[in-house]
Amino acid sequence: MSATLGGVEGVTANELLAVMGARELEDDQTVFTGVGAPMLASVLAQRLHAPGLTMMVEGGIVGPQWRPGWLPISTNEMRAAYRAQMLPGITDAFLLAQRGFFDVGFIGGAQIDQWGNLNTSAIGGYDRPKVRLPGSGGANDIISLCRAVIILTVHEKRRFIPKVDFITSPGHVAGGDSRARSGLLFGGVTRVVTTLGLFDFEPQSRRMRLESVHPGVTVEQVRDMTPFDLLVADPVTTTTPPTANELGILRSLDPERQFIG
Amino acid sequence: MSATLGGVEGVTANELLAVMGARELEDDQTVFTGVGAPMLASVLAQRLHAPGLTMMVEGGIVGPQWRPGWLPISTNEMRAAYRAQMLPGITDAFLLAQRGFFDVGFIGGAQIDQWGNLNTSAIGGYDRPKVRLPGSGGANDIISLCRAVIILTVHEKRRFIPKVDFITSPGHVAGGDSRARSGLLFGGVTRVVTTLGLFDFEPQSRRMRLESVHPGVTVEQVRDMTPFDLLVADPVTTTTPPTANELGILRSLDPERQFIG
Amino acid sequence: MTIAPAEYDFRAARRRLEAKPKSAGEKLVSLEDAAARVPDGATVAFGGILYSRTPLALFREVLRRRPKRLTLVRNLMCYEGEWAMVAGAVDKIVTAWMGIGLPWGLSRIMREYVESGRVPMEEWSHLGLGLRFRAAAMGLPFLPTLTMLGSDLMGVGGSKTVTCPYTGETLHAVPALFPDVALLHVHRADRFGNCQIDGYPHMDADIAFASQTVLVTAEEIVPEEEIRRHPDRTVIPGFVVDALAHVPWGSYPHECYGLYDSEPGHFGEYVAGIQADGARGVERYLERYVYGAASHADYLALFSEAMREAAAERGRELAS
Amino acid sequence: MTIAPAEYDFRAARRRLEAKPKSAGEKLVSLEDAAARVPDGATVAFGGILYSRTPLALFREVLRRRPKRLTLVRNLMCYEGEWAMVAGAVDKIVTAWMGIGLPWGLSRIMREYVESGRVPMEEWSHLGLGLRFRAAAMGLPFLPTLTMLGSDLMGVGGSKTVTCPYTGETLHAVPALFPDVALLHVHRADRFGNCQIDGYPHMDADIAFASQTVLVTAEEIVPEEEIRRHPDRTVIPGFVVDALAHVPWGSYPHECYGLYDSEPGHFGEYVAGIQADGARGVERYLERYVYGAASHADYLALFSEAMREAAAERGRELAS
Repeated sequence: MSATLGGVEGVTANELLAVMGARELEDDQTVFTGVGAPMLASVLAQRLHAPGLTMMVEGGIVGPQWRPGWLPISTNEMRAAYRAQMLPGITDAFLLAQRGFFDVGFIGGAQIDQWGNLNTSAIGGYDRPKVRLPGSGGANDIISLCRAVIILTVHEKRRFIPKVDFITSPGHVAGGDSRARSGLLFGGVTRVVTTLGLFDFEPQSRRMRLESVHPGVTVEQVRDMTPFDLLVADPVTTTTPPTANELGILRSLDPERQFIG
Repeated sequence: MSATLGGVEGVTANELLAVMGARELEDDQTVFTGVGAPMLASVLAQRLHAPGLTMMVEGGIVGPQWRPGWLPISTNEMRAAYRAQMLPGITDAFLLAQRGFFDVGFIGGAQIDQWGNLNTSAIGGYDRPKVRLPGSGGANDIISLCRAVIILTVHEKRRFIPKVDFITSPGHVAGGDSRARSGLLFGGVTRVVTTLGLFDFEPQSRRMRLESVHPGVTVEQVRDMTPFDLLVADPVTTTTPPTANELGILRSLDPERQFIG
Repeated sequence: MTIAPAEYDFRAARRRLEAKPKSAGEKLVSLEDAAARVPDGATVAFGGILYSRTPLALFREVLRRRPKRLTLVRNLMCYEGEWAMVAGAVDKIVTAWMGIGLPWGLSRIMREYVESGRVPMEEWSHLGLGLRFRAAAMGLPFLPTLTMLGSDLMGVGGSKTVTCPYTGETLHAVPALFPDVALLHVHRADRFGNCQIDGYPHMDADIAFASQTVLVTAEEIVPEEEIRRHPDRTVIPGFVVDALAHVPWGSYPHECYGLYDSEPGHFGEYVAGIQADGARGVERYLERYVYGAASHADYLALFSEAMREAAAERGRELAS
Repeated sequence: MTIAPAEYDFRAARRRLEAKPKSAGEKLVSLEDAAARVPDGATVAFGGILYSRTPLALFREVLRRRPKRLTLVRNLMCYEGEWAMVAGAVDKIVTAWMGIGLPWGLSRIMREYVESGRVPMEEWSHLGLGLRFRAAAMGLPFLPTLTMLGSDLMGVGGSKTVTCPYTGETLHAVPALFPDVALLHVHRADRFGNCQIDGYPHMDADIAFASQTVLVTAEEIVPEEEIRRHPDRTVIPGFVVDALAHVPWGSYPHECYGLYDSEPGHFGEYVAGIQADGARGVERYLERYVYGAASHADYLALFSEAMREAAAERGRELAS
C-alpha cells in the first residue's frame, strides 16, 4: 500500500474500501451488512446517494441511523441499534434473508479463493488446525441467502489463495454451477472490492475476474498480489478516485479515526 | 336433562360441565383451553383449588385472569386477554404445545366416537357435505399436542356415534396403538366429561369407558344415550354433586348467566 | 381437493420478491389506491383473527371494486367470508374455522355455499395453516410438525409427510402458502410503512413476510421518530410494505386491542338478517354498509358517536 | 466430530419436559441457588449475544462452583468461553464465532485450547445454530433451511439433508439442540418468572423454550401488576422458568440495552493481560473478578461508581 492509496494522498485502506464499497450500493435497496468495512460503506452510502437504503445488521437490527462518532464495534451492540426502526431478533433477521428480502449481502474479507469462497474457520485442517480462526459468525448465512453479495477486503497476498482449506462461506464453491448444485438455489457472490481494484466472476467458470483497478494501480501489481490465475476483463477500467465529498463525509462519521484508521 | 342435573336443583348443563371439568384440573398445571365450557371450567378451577393454574388460550394468550361479568365469547378477544401475562401470538402458542409445555388440553364437544375422535368439519362427506360444520379451529392442535386431553360435552345421542364420518381432531383414531402409529407421538385423549358422567379410555382397546355417573344418573341411562358399545368400569362410582361453593363462585363469574345458561 | 404447486413454490415466490422494489421510502396512499392493488383471481390473506383487528375497511373497499375469483385465506374466518360468498367474489376459502362465534351458531351462509359446492372450503388445523404462513415467511417450501397427523384433515389439501433424517420419525410436512396479497390492519405506522401492533400480534407478521404484496391500514400515522424511539415494538418493517393507508376505526365493528371493543350487538343484527332472509340478508347488509357507504367516513356515520365512544371506553378498560 | 443423538432426540426431550412441574408459582431464589442447578457434564446455552446481555453474574457464580465437563453453547462466544477453558470447566464449545470483536483480534486462548485439541470447537453458521435452538423450541427434531449448504460447515457437526416432499428440492436439515440448562439475563421479571426484555431480543426466548432447565437473572423484579399491564412485552412466560435471581448489573461489563453500555476499556485490559502472559493472564483475571469476589456486590465494588454511572449514562443515551 502506498501513501497515495486510491490515487489520493493520505487515504487509508479502510477509507478506500468504504468509499468503493459505498458506490456499489444503490438507493432504495436493502443491504444485510456484516461487521467492519461493510458497515462503514453502508452508512457512507446512506449519507451520499442512498438515503433510502435500509441496513439490516446481524444483531437483528433494521434501519439504524448511526451517530457520527459512535459507530459500532460489533453488529450486536447499542451503537449498531442506534435509531433503529425494528429489532426482530437474530434468527428472524436471517430468516428474512432466506425469504429473499435483501438485495445485497455485504461482508468483510478473510481468506478468499478464486471462486470467492471464504475461510474464517481454520487453516490447516479443521480438527487440529494450524490457526483456529474465529468462525463464520453470520458470514455464511449472508453469502448463502442474499440476492447479490459484495465482499470488501484488503488485498494481501496471504488472503488471496487458489483454493481455501475450508469453505466457511461458500462463494461459487468449485465454480461453474456447483454452487446451485450444492443446494444454494439463490444469490451468489457478485463482486469483490479490494484495496487494489474491483472484481466480478466470469459467468461460465465463476472464477474471479479483474474489472477495474484503482488509480495508480497496474494490472501487473494486482496479478503479483493475487496468487492464482486471475482472469482480467478487456479492457480493464480505472475507478474514480475517492472524492473530497466522500472522504469528508466518511471522516465526519468517524472523527477519532477509530474505524477508518 | 332434568331439573336436577348433577343431583342439584336448577343446575344447568354448562354449570355441571364447568364444575365437573374444573375438578379435573390440578394446581400448578398448565392448561391449553378451548372456547366454551372449557374456559368456564378453567377459570372456575383457578378460583377454587388451582390458583397456580396457568391458562393458555388459543388466541395466543398466557395466564389471563378474567373479570367476573366480562367472560370472553371467543378465545381471540380482549376479554380473553384480560390481565394476561404474555401474548405470544397464535402460531407460537401452539408451538409451545408441540414442545410439550401443556399438561392438559381442554376442548369442547362435537360429534364424538367411541375412540374419542371428534368431527367438527362435515357430516356426510367432505366435498359435498350434508352439514358443513365450522371446522377444527385449534381443536385438532390441542388434541394432538397436549400431554393429556379432556373433552367436555353435553351428552346427547346425536353427538355420540360409533365412528365419526370425518376425523377433524384425532382421539385414539382406530383404537389400540393406531394414534401413535399415525405419528402422534405424544399425549392423547384421557378423559371425557359429559352431563351424564365421566369417561376414560380402556388401556388396550382405547375405547370409551364409563367411570362415574353423576348423581341421579343410572348406567342404563348412559347406555341409552350412547349409541355405541360403551365399556363400563366395575364398579362405576358416583360423582359428588356440584357444591354450593362451586356453583356460587361459578355464578359470580357470570352474573348475567350469559355462558352458564 | 389438493393444493396447487404455485402455493408452495418457494423458488418462484422468492424470484418474485427479488424482482420487487424494497424501498425505505414513502408508502402512504389512499384507502382506494391500496384496495386497487388486489387483482381478480388473487389469493388474499387476512391479518387479525376472527373479530379482532380484521382489516375490514380495506376489505370493504376491495369489495366495492367488485372483485372476482378470489381465494380468501384466514385462520378463523368471520363474516367477511360470508360477504365475499354472497358478493360472488370468492372461488375458494382456506381456513381452520368459519363463523362468528358460539352465540351466533353455525354460519348459514357458509352451509349454503359450501354444501351446494359453489365455494369449496379447504380446511387446515389452526396451527397447520399458521405454519403454512410461517414456512413461507421463512422462505421454505414446507415445515415439519406433528399436528394434523392421524386426522382426515391430512387428505383435504393433500398433505404429505417427511422422514426426519436424524431420528427416522415421520412428521407432517406442512406445505408453504405464499399469498399474492396480504390485507392487514395495525395500530400505528410511520409513513415509510414501519408497523407496530399493540396486544396480541396474531399472525400478521408471518402473513406480511409470506405475501408478495402487502397492503396495510393503520389507526394512526406517527412521525418516524416515534417508531425509532420504540423499535422493539415494530413487527413489520417498512421495506416489506407496498401501500399504507391511514384508517382510524379500520377494524370496527371488530375490535382493535386497547382502542375499541367489538360490537356483538351488530353481529346479532347481521345474523338476524340472515335468519330472516338467508343470503338476501347479507345482500341488504352489503348494500347498506359496503356498496352504500362510498367512503370510510360515510361508513362510520352509520354508527352513532355514542356507540363508538362506548366501544372505545370498553377497549381502554379491557386492556388496562 | 459429530453431534450426539441426545442433542436432537425430541421424544426424550419432550418426555423430560412433561415430567417437570410447570408452575405459575414463586421462582425467586438467590444467585447462588440458581447457579447450583448447573450439574457437571451439562450442555449449557447462554442468552444474550457477544457482549450484549450476557448472563455474566450467573456464569461467574457457576464458575465459583468449579464445574467440570460442560458443553458451552453460544452463537457469538465472548470471553466467558475463554474463562471456562482456562478454568478447566469445558469439554466442548458449540458456536458460530468466538472472540471479543475486531479491535481485540483473534482469541489467543481459543487458539491455544482448540489448536492443541484440548477443547474441540463445533462450528455452525449463525443462523444454523439459531435454527438448532428454534427447532428445539418448536418441539421438532430438525428444521429445513438453505443455509450452510455448499460449505464445509455441513461436515463439522454431521449435518444431513432432507428432500422436500412437495418440490423435490434438497434442503439442509438442521438438527435440533435441546440444552440441559439455559442461562439468561433479562431486564425485568415478576417473582413468578414472567420475563421482559427491552431492545433486541437476541435468541433468549428460543433458548428458554429449548432447554430443560431455565435459570434467569433480572435487572429488576417488578410487581405482577406491571407484567400484566404490558403483557405484549413478555418474551418468556413464568411456567418455563425454574429459578430467577434478582441481579442488577448482571451483565456488566457487557451491555444491557437502555440500562448500561459495555466497557471496551475493560476488555482491553483483559486482552492486555493475555498478551502479556497467555492463559496466566486469564487466571489472574479469574482470581480477581470471579473467585476473589465472593458475592455480586463484591464484584461490583471492583468497578468505580463513576465508571458505572458513565456506562449507565451512555446506555440511556444510546437507546433514546
